[in-house]
Amino acid sequence: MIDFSQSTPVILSEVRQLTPTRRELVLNMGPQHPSTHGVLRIRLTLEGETVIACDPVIGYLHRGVEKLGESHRYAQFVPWTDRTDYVAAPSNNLGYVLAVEKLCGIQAPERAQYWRMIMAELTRLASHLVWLGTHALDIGALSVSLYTFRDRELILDIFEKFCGARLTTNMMEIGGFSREIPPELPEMVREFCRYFPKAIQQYEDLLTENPIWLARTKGVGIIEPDVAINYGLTGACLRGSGVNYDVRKAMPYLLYDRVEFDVPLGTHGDVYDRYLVRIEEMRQSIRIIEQCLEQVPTDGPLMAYESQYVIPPHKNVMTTAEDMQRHFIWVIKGFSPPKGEVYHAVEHSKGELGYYIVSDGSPIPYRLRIRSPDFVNLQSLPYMAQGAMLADIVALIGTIDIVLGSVDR
Amino acid sequence: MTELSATHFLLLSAALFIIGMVGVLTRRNILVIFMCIELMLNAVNVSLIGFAWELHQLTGQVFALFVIAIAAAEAVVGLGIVMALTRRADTVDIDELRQLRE
Amino acid sequence: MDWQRLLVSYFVGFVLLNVLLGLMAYMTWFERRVLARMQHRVGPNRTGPFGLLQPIADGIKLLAKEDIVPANADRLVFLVAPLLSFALAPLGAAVIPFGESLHLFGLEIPLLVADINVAVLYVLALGSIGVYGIILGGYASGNRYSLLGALRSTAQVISYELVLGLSLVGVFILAGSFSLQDILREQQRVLVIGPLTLPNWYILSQPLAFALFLIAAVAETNRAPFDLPEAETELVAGYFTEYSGFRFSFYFLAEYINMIVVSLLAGTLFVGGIDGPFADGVWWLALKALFFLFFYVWLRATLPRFRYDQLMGLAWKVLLPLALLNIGLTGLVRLWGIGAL
Amino acid sequence: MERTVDWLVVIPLAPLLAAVINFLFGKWWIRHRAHWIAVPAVGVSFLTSIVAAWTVLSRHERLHQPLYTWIRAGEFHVPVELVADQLTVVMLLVVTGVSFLVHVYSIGYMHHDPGYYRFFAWLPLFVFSMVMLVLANNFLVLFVFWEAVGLCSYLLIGFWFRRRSAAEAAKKAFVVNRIGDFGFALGIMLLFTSLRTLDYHAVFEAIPQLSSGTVTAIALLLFTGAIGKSAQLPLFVWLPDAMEGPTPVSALIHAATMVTAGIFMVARAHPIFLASPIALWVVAVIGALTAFVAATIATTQFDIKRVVAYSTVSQLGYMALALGVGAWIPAMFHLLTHAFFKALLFLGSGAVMHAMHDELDMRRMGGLKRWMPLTYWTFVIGAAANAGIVPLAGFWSKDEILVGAWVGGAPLLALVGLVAAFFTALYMFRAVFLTFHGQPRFDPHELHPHDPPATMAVPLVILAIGAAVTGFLGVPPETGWIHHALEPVFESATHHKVSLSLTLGMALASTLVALAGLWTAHAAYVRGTISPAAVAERLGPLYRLAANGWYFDVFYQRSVVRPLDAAANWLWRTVDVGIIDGAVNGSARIVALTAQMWRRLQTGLVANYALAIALGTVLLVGIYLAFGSTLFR
Amino acid sequence: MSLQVLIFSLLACVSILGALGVVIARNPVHSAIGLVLSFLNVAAIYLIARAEFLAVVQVIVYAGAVIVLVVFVTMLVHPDDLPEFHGRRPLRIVTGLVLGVALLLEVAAAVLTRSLSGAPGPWTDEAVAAVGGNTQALGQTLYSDYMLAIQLTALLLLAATIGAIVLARPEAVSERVAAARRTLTISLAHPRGLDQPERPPALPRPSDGQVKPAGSGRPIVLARSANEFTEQPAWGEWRTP
Repeated sequence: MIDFSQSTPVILSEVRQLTPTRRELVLNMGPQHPSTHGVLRIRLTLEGETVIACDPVIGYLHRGVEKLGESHRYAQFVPWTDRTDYVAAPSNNLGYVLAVEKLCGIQAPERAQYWRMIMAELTRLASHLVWLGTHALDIGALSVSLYTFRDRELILDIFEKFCGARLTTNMMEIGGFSREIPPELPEMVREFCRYFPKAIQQYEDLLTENPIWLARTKGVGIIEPDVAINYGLTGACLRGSGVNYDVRKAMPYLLYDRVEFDVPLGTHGDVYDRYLVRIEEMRQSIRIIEQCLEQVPTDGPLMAYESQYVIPPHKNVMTTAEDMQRHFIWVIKGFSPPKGEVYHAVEHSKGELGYYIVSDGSPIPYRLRIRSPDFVNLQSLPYMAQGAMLADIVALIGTIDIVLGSVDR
Repeated sequence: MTELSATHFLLLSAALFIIGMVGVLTRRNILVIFMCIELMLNAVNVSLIGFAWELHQLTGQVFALFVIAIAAAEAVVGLGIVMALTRRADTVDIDELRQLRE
Repeated sequence: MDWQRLLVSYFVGFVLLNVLLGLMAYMTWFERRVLARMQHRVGPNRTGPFGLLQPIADGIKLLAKEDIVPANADRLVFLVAPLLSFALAPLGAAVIPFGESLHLFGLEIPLLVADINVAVLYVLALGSIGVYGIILGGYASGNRYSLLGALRSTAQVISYELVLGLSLVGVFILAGSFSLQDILREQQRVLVIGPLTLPNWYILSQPLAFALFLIAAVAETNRAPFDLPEAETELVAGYFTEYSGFRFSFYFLAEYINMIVVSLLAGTLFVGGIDGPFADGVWWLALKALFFLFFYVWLRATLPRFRYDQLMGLAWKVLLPLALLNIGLTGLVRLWGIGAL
Repeated sequence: MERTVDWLVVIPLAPLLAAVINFLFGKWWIRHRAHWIAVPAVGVSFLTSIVAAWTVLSRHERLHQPLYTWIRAGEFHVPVELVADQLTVVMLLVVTGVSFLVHVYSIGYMHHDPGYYRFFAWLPLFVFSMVMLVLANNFLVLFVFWEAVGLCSYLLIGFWFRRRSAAEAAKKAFVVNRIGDFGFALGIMLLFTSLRTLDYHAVFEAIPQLSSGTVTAIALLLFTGAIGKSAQLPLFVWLPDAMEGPTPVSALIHAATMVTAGIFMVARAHPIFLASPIALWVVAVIGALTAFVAATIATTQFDIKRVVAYSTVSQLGYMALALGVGAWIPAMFHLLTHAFFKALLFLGSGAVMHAMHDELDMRRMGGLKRWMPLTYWTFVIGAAANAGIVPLAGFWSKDEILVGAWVGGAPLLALVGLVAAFFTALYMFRAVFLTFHGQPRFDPHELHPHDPPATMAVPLVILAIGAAVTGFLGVPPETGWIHHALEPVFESATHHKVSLSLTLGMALASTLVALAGLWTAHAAYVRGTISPAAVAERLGPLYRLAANGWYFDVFYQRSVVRPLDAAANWLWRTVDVGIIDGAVNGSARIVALTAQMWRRLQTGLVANYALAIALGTVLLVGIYLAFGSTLFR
Repeated sequence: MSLQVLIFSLLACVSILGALGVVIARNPVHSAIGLVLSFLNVAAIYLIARAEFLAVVQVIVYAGAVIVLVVFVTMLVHPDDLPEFHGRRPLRIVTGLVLGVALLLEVAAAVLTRSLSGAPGPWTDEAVAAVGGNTQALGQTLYSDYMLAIQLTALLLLAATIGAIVLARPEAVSERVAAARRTLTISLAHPRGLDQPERPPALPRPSDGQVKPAGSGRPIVLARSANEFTEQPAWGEWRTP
């Protein structure tokens, strides 16, 4: 039933008058609530301390990204992608770019692919650090967030060194990287990979064996594997319940099949398991980055210039007429990929981020759909919230690790 | 009226007791009636202490202690009943709780 | 003659109050600095050297803030409630002996405001009255959520008050009196076990009681793992949400004064207050209290927050039985004459 | 002289056990095998009776067996003892003998009856009660088993209790018996109040002490019991209705045994009757009248069993007549012979009924001789014996009675007896001719009458032989075997010398009367020379009188039953409902009214109660201050 | 007028005012505050009567626990419409007052003209001080003459707590939650376990190589490739909660 008395008409679970004497307490959490990772509003129906019904209300950060996608040329949309999940921007870019390349049939050169993998794994670390910090802060451990944000700064420095921006990186381009890799970057990343395991150990010391942390997370928000699958959860939420699905392993893209890494699976599907899974994922990402650093060819093309959909190399534009003309058309009209539709999924830090693009041959995509993992994972919140305590809601929001940008798009 | 004697205590006790009684008789909110009963019990304590003071005996104080203990027990159970009652009848007005009559 | 003694004790009381307020102010500074150090950051250092003027700055800011009284609030009760908890907090320090009596210009000034024979019970009584500050504050602010927040925190304070009281019974049994003066005198006796000569501090003979007292004290003052009501991240509103400006700070300052008083009390009751290895004196008490205050901040930095039902469960299912067990044991020990302890 | 034995108890015990076993285990286990228990039991009882008879008659001694003391209240002592003297033994033989035969007969007759086990429970029970009645040595024990026998007759008459008429008949029999027993009980009580003891021997010796008025009263009261039980004149109405019960029951109870109990009781208590000539006279008159009335009714009946029933009443009348005139031994002799041929007649009619599929109305029978030769011959012998045709038993015993009457000072009654004898012969042979002779008045194809099976036929034959032979027990009229046997019992009675010529004369007269009866019956129903209808027409009111049982039933109905009914109704409606219920409900209503008033005081508001308490305290304190304390003084 | 009587009458007046406040206040919370005020003053009066232990106990038990409970219940029972009407029962109010005044006069009369009838007891001030204070004296008497009474009161309190718990226990929330679980909420996804297949059968323990003990006895399973644990999730019976 739709409750029109509220300022914004909200579809409600039927609010029941329990017994004549006991009215349910309906609590509005958000949208500006400090622990709701952006602008998520939750309408909680409480029975004393226990949550009876939990209705997340989203849409406060909806900017109509997909609609915009249908009115921008393919290359112009890239900056939008890193504003959906503003905590892990490069992965978003990567997802979109790979989808377009698949549409156009382009293959980025090997060196670019390696660097894309490194950047993707670094964004996973950055995103997990944000997750760990806020998650611990919500449950009350103040200091952990300080440590995690300190370490995240290092990653952001790398990003800044690589593409000039810390948060909205916009680093991936269709066909590879147009700019050269800064020479001191590999050393910075290698140095980071040496430091980071010690930092992870610091977090584990603070939380993993902490009795209060265990009390607040163990047995809270249990999702059975079949329920997780039915909810369509992906990423750490799914793997927390023991279901083995990682896009990098299931549908390997870039060069993930050349690197050796494990996919951690939880055994109980509660908040604590997802915490352990994500911590283990961070360690695995470090392993991936180190292997990539070893395997990446130190020199070689970064951009698939040979393809007609790719922007011509900068130095040729000024010198050769043909490139300059192609560059002009590419910039003004944009390239028009072949007719058809494509769906490409990427293992984003929150889960499976998928781009579905329908092209009608024109430079502007006919339809652009972003399958954002946060939006899907959020759906499991009401299920987990059933019978949970009020204080658990905060832990549950933390454990599904949502960023409202990618939820609302 | 110069030296502090049990009479002062007894007068105070009487005053408090009467106020409590009037409260119980006139008020309609169960909880206020409940408080007035506590007031009456307290008045009794005052008189006990008064006598203990005047007769230099501790028995008054000992009894006062027991009265407090029992008043606490009574309060706990009384409030339990009030909770159970209002959960069913959804009213605090003593006059509406007349089911026992039928 | 008693007029004069009354005046002296009044004077000592006045001095003690001011010292307490000063300590309270700098407690805020102390906490923020220590917390920052623990969180890998610096903490307030802009206002004066090492940020020492920060508390004063905060005070002025709060004074300047607009003091809003919500529409459907119960005006009188709304205004009085924070005053109540702020006023009751320092009274606890009145019974704590700060040292032997001074002989200044012919007057014998006891460094103790009032040595009443039911001292510790008096402190407990203050604690139980302090609850009204919270519950009336929650009720008076009119909105239902702060009322529920008030109910939850009162329930927590009452349960831990019980544990606090019972944990101290062990000490009373050994000391044989409620008055802090006697308890202090008992602790100053030197304990000789074989080769060791230990101070007869109750922390040694009553370790369990000490642990219970500490946990209960932390919970009683709504600090660290037990600071559920203030957890603004969780609840939509604690009991003080509608308060703003200086009235809001009353609650916080009351909390800090409570923390200081409890630390002093812990110091006196368990670690021999002013009694120290070389020369007894108030500085020993200050040192011990400082350690407890540091312990408070340390807890706040590391431990996440208890959930409400775990918090209550801990009080009633774990601490209370332990306290009763401790009372039983100490009783038996005292009964069978190993009174030497 | 007296001899104490311990086997005498077997006679009553065997049938009792049979009854109990059949009753308790009949429904589920024994069911259709009940006769295997009942018949042997009665057989044992019969054999023991024979032994007892042999010992008593041969050694002329009384057998005596004390069982236990029933009542011992102060000097009133009622021991339950079994005493067998000559009279008892004769009765025992009759009872157990006929019972045994009826039991055997019942095997066949009751073969498909669902209540088979129940029948074979009640029948032995009846035998037990009858035997105990006969063996009793105390008026109270006699009375108890007198009632037991009444009960058994009620149970057996109403055996098919689902049929309304059977239930009504049983109830009627029991009520009428009770009326008789009422008198009987009064008699015993009067006896007790006057003599303080109820033991036969003691009573008989103490009779001379009583005033003649008391004795007469006792005798008459005792006789009323006999009237009720032996269906004498005013209280005979129940016997014809008792035909509703199964035929073997009628045969055993309503022919041979129970109805004779009254006669036996009078015979047993003869010293009392001898002490009051008036009582004897009354007995005689009633006996004669009953004989005559019953005979006339019998001639107008069309139901074969009712004919035999009325004939029983008539024969009982004869016995009473004999007792009345002091012919004690002939009365017993007639009882003995009657038992045989009356049982035979009943069983015969039972066989006929069985064959005709329960058809009783003689107008729908006829010509059964062709199909049922055995039954026919046995029935004829029975009829002849009853009518008093010469060689058969009936002639000897009835003749002696008439002689006794003549000699005993009541020649008129003898004449009445003769007339009754004529009617007896008439209705007996009317029954014979209607059922067995003439053309069958039913559809032979539909019904196939045939002789009854062996179990029913054998008893018929034995009884037939009995009917024929028992007469010779008393052949030299005054000095027969039976007379010597019973002599010691009645030696206190006066004996009239009987001249030979009187005996022969009476014998000739009775035979002539019997033959006349036979001839008229033959004329009316075989030769058709006299048309019964015409006779009925001409006799008119007389015929209708006889047909309706001299309107006794109607009289009772109108004079006793209806007024009682009305009285009961009145009592129920006005007294019970009006007064008693009225009082009870009335008081309840008063209480309700007052309660309604007080209820308004109970408002349910807690506050009101608090105010009441407060008021109470104020008053109490005030009173204390005013009176208790020194304040105002 | 000695100092004591002065202070006593001051405190008495305040407590009487408090008591009046309880009766007159429209809002039960205000009457509760009045009651606290009255009790605190009575506690002070006990101090004057040198019954320190009683005073503190009065504050802790009465003011600190009982009235807090009453306020608690007022909040829980009827938080919305607390201010209470004064009732339409003028008759009842008048009779109440009249009876009150009458009883007051009677008692006052009795009190004023009373004659002392009790024998002065042993516990003079010096005796109390000798023992070490009111608490110690009280302790001695309590645990000597009134031992039985103490145990009975203990039993009574136990019974009262159990009774209160049973009375005030709200309906079991668990069923309500289970019922709520069955109702559909906004999430259009899984219809809340209605047709949820029961838990898949137990998984055989994965080879130890893959199990990595992660935290507080809780293992993490490391899947090397995508086709491990496909039919069965790593959700095995051997998991320890």
